[in-house]
Amino acid sequence: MKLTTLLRTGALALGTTLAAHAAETVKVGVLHSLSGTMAISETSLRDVLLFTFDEINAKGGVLGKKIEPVVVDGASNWPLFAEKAKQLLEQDQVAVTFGCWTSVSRKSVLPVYEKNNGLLFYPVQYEGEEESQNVAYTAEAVNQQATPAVDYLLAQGYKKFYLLGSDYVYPQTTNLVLLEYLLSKGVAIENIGGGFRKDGSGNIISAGKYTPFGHTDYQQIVAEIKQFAAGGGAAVISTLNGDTNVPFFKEYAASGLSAEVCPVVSFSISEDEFRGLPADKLVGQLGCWTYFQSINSPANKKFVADFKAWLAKSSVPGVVKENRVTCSPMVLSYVGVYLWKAAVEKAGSFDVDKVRAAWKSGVSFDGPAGKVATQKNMHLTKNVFIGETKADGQFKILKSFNNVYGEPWLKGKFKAKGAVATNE
Amino acid sequence: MIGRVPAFRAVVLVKPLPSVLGFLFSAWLACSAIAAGAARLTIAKAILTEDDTPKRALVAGLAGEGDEDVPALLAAWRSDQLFIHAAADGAKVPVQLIGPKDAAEAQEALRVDTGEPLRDASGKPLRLVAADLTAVEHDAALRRAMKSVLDVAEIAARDPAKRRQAIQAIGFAQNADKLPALEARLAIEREPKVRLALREALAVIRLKDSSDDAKLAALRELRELEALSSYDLIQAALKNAGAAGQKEIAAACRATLAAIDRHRSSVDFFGTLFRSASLGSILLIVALGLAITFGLMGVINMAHGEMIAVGAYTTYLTQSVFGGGVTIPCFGLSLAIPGMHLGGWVYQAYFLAAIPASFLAAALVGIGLERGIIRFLYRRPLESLLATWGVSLLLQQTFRLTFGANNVQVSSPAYLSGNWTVNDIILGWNRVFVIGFALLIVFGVWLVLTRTPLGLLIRAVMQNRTMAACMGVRTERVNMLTFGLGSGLAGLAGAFLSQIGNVGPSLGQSYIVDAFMTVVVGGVGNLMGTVISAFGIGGLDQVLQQYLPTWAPGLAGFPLIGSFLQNLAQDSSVFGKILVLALIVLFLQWRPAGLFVTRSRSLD
Amino acid sequence: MTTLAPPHLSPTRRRIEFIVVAIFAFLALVVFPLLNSAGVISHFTLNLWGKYLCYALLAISVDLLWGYTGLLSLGQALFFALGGYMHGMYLMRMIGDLGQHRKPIPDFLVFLGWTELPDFWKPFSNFPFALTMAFLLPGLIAYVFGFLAFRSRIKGVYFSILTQALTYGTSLMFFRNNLLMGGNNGFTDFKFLLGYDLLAPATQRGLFMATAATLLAVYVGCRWLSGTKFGLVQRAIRDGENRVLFSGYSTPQYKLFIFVVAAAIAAAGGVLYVPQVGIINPSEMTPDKSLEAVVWCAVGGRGTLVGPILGAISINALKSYATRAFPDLWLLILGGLFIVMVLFLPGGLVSIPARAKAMWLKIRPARPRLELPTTTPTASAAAER
Amino acid sequence: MPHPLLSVEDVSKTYDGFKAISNLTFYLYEGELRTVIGPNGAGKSTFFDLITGRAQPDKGKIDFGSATARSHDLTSLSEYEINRLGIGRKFQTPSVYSEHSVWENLVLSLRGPRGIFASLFHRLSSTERDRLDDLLKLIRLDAKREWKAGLLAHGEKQWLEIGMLLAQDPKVLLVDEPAAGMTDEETHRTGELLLSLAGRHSLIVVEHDMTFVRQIAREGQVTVLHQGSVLCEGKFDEVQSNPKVREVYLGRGKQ
Repeated sequence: MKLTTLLRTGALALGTTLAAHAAETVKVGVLHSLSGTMAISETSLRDVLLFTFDEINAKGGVLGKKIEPVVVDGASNWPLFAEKAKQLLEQDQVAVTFGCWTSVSRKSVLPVYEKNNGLLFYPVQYEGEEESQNVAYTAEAVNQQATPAVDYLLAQGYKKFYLLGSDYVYPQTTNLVLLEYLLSKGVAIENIGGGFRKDGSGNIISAGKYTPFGHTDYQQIVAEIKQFAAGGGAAVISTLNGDTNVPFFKEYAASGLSAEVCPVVSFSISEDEFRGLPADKLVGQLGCWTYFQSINSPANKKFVADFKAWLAKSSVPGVVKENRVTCSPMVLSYVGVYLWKAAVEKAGSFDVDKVRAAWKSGVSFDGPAGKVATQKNMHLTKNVFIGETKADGQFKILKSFNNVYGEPWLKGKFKAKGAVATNE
Repeated sequence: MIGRVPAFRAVVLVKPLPSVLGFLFSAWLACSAIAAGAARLTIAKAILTEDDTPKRALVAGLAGEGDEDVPALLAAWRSDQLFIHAAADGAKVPVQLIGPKDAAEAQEALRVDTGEPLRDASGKPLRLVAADLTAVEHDAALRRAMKSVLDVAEIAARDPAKRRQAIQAIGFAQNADKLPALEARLAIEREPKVRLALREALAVIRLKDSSDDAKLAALRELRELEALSSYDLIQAALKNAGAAGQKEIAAACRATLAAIDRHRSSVDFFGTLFRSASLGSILLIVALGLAITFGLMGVINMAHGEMIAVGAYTTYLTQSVFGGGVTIPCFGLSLAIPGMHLGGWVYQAYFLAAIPASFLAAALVGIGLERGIIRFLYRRPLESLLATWGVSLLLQQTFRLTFGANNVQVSSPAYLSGNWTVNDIILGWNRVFVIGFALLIVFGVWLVLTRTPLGLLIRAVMQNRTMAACMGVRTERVNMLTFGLGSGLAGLAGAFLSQIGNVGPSLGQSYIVDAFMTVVVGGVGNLMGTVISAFGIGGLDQVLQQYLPTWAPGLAGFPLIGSFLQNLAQDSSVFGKILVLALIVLFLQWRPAGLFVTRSRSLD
Repeated sequence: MTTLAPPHLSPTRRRIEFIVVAIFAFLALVVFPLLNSAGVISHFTLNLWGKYLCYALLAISVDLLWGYTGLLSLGQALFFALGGYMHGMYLMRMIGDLGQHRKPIPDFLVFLGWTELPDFWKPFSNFPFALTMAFLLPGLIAYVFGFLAFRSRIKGVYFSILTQALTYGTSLMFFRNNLLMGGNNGFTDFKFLLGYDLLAPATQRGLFMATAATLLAVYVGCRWLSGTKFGLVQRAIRDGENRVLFSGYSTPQYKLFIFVVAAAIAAAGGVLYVPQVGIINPSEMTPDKSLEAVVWCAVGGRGTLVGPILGAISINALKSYATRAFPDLWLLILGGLFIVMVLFLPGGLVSIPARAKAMWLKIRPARPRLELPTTTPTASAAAER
Repeated sequence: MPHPLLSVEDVSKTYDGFKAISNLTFYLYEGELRTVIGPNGAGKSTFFDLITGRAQPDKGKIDFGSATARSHDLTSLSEYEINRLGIGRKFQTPSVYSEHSVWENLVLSLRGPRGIFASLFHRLSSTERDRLDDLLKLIRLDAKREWKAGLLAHGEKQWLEIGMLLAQDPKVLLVDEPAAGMTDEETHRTGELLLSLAGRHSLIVVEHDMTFVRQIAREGQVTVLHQGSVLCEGKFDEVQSNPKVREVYLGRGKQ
């Protein structure tokens, strides 16, 4: 048995020439982790992508061709992501790929897309500081999530901010941007918690408290926050990654902290992550995204209903049908497919260069969260919402900012106020 | 409502006393009573105000209103029971929906401004459907404004914890207007903790007093109270005093801050002790099962973590069965598990049922694993490592396909939420519970191993399988039961971890290395060693986490790798862990077979 | 404890192995690259096989310890990754100012607010230095750790778990951004190697050939080693360390030597791996990766030199295939496969011919068999224990 | 009185509260064949463990060295260092490399440099080959030189281990129950071999089989261990007639 599989894989890997694929379909890659640690978040994106393809195919496809998805598992393994990307581009010759969640997976496939001149649609909030011509960033840039949230908190009268995150590049970069931003808004440096690290010449090179992935013990950090928040007027800005939020919030609640004493605004908890969190402990905590399932618009209601109907009849193995929700990365995947379709149709071709040119010339789509429009820098202009969590796992929208321009290059943009800020 | 009754009782109590304070307080109450009717109007006006700031001002102005409608209405507002009704003439009328819903989902509507039922043109009371109306908005800042209003009422709340919170909130606001109310309360308050809070709040408010003497007295008071929460405010006072050149006050501020710092370091110290015990007990419960399967049986069970996950998922299922039921994806089959729809304390008791259930479930899976795979590998321990790793991969993906890739929600029952705060040291109930239970389980296991016939058989078989078999012991059965016991203990660990962390497919992975380290350090085959090593490692980790950042500059002086160490020490949560691992390697230099060595004279 | 390896090969098996290895060496060093430049084998496939061969190096390093010396190291991926990291540092420097930030220092340092290169990065612009470090650092860590572990006679399961802790601890360290080694993202977006465009097919072909040549050299080296008296001592340590000790051999030194050699072999794999897959990050040194390498070795057949190579290639080929064909179920397939292999084929893939022969002899009408204990299928020895 | 080759003075060793060896004093002289007997648990194996460095004594000293050579304190040396000084040990249960051939077992044991590089580049010289051939004949495994040692019969393994011990050419041989599992004929031959070694080598033989002991202790001294210390020492006949010995050892043997 083993030998035959080996021979088969060997033969496959050795690369018999590819059969020319049928003319009526266009191959589209789906590159997400369906196993390993990131499967927790990424499987939902695979589901919504398949739904979107079905929706488009039902209406006649793209340029008259049906979308043929090629789903591969990156298995939360970054070299494997690169290998799968190569496979999609060089063997399957997909027209476009929708995929990746973590920054590292994007970084890992980026050279492959640049070398093969492929096109990757990336849907998850990220740290910015990147602008590849081969990536369409439908994701939230830092100024479409973190800075609006801070604006909101400042307007609500919060004076002290504790920065907490998982130790990877998105939180690190976001917190550095936020540090500059807070200082530029007149917040005193002693009112920013979590600690700083400085280089030899005294420049701050890292701000905030970081814990590794899969960290389970938040006792010490919560005790520190408790002391930080003892004087009132404090908020936590959390870029903790999905999995570690559970022990953090359980500890947070157990120590007697609550949203009213010291709210936590999290950038990595969407409705989908919420399903695994103790909702009763999170009521009133804040979130900031470019989409919430609770958006009260006909377009959104239709989207949610259609997706649920698709789930109910789906026969794709591994698709979970129960207790499903929609969230921002899912919707950004969804609008990504439609924006690609729009760009392809505008270009009249699947050719990456032409599609990119069409994207840059500006296409838009009325999605569940309102209109999204492409920008020259491969990012999107979209609406930003701030919400607070409810016991049913949904967000109540508190404030929205319309048509926020996606700006990837933020570091060094905000200058601290000259005057020393004081406690008022 | 709740707030008012004791407040009046307080007045009654105070009245006979010829105290100026009592008089002041009742006068203050009387004053606010005059304004009573106006409260509803103010709230209605606030609701209809568009702009955030004046809206907040209106709400904040309600503070001190004696009107009993205020807390009720604000509570309704916060819980989304207030709506805006657009009358036929286009006017917006804020209403409160109350009473049971009828068949059409409609409820009785009361006007916020008058408290009268809402009537249509013909004067007939209107019934409205919540879903058709716009709920009145509120944001966090507004809610805080409401809270400060309610706080004044709540300083007389029945629940001491609520009283305390309310008093603290008033203190932070540093509003001198609230002094009389607090002083009156202090005169009658019996609860020591609330008294402390009152004294602190009074002192904090008096920091803003214009008189230097009052300020100094307040600082003395705060110094005596060692009030952590006033730290920022004292710092602010210090700054002001410095700016105004008030040297005496500045010195007093500094002395107070120093006292608080000292208190803080003692809180940190005792907090670290508690956290050590808590982490230690978690290591203990995750390692205890392994101490049996690995320590006693010699099976390198890499699927131990997944046994923990089985326990945690069982807890999840038990919770669902006690509650509203759940539908799980289960390989795409959509398996519906009915719920018993229990409520109240019966529902809360789910966790007590989950404890034996998770033990049993994991024990059964363990027995299956032993029968199916491990029994063929007793003579090849290192290969049991590979096979069980395969099992671990298999189980993880099975969890994913059975329960979905997402984490599942396990909520803590009421008796495991919350904390005791003793002298500013937080003792989470879930943590205390885990510590207690870990010790209980160890005791139980010890009893099983030393005081039962099964225990005797287990020890006999583990010491010499062949010999025991010759003596007529059914070693197959004993192996099976021992492995079941070890796995069951892992399941118990899962039930407890569900109260502290994630419940998801890769739950077990976060604990497996720690579990093995704990057993190895303790000495394979020795339960007592596991207990000591669990608390030792837990303590070391927490101490390093707490104190490394302070030691970081000192580390820089280390030859050659100083700057590297200093860099590491700044991420104390990681470095603590790394250092613990390094210390373990060094520890095994000293005791290669762990803390407790089970000696044997046989040649390998 | 671990006894399945044939300590030495009979002349016929030796000849068969030689022929097989020679054929594969010819294929990998001559035929594949030629077919690739002729366009018959795609760049993707060649690149994929290059990766498999790097893994084969890792598997050999595991086998050298486990199959030959009885030391089950669960930390070999650490040395693999460290080799990769050191080479990666050089490759990062070669990006020059072509990164996203167009700055002369690596992008992630710009993220972290650095304006100039930290001191310890500076020498890595020099390829020979980086290459030396790629072997020196893993070797040094192996030496220090091995010295401590073997001196205090940590062995068996203890050794396995400690090596696991070592790699776990180091991975935690590398996950930290403030280590200035790229944190979770690691190193990526390489552009040049020794002035050649890394993404050019010819460079990749060259790397593939270099990998194949290294693997061949390591194979030949290990084959030679196992034939020397050192090889005899090594296997004697596996089968009865005490006897070796009482025969006057300093087993700690022997183990230390082989541990360092194995670390260097793993590091060589890492050095070649990084430019071919284009990324190195700390997840390459998590305990799971080491376990995987052990599984390749077990599946192929430990205690042989062909086994680990075969195991690494076949498992990874299966993984490449299954992650595409059964994205949801491949873990179940793989996990199940490990269990079945351990239970029913403890000798691994390489033991299949011997098993088949034994089976064939059973089925065939009985014929007087020659008493040839040296060629007796090793299974009999296993059954004895 | 000649200088003892091996002197064990006032040595004690405790395992988990159990006194395996207590205040043991023992001397071995050059060329001597000493037989050690004692009931189970008398501390015979621990005695060997202490000499060979497998265990360290709690107190006392163990010195090795003749009148001419430098004396070594064995308690601070490890097993392989002690072996290199010329103390070889044969274990109670035959301890051979079962996956190696008989020939390889002997090659590994052959006296010579033990360093890593020495063994990497070691080639058998013709004198070494001849010596191995002689040894194979002596232990009667010439025909089975290519056999895997694990496939040998129990007695053959004992012989092989003795051969391995001889290949090391040690000054002192510690032999633990060499006759166990051998036929009478083999036992006798073993006895003859050990006797022939005395003179050139010094030997300590631990044995249970009284016939065998009688055979090899014809001339040498017999030491009786009991509860970790020397009960008595003397010629076989003296020992045998010692009432204390009869009580603790032979007396029990009669039951």
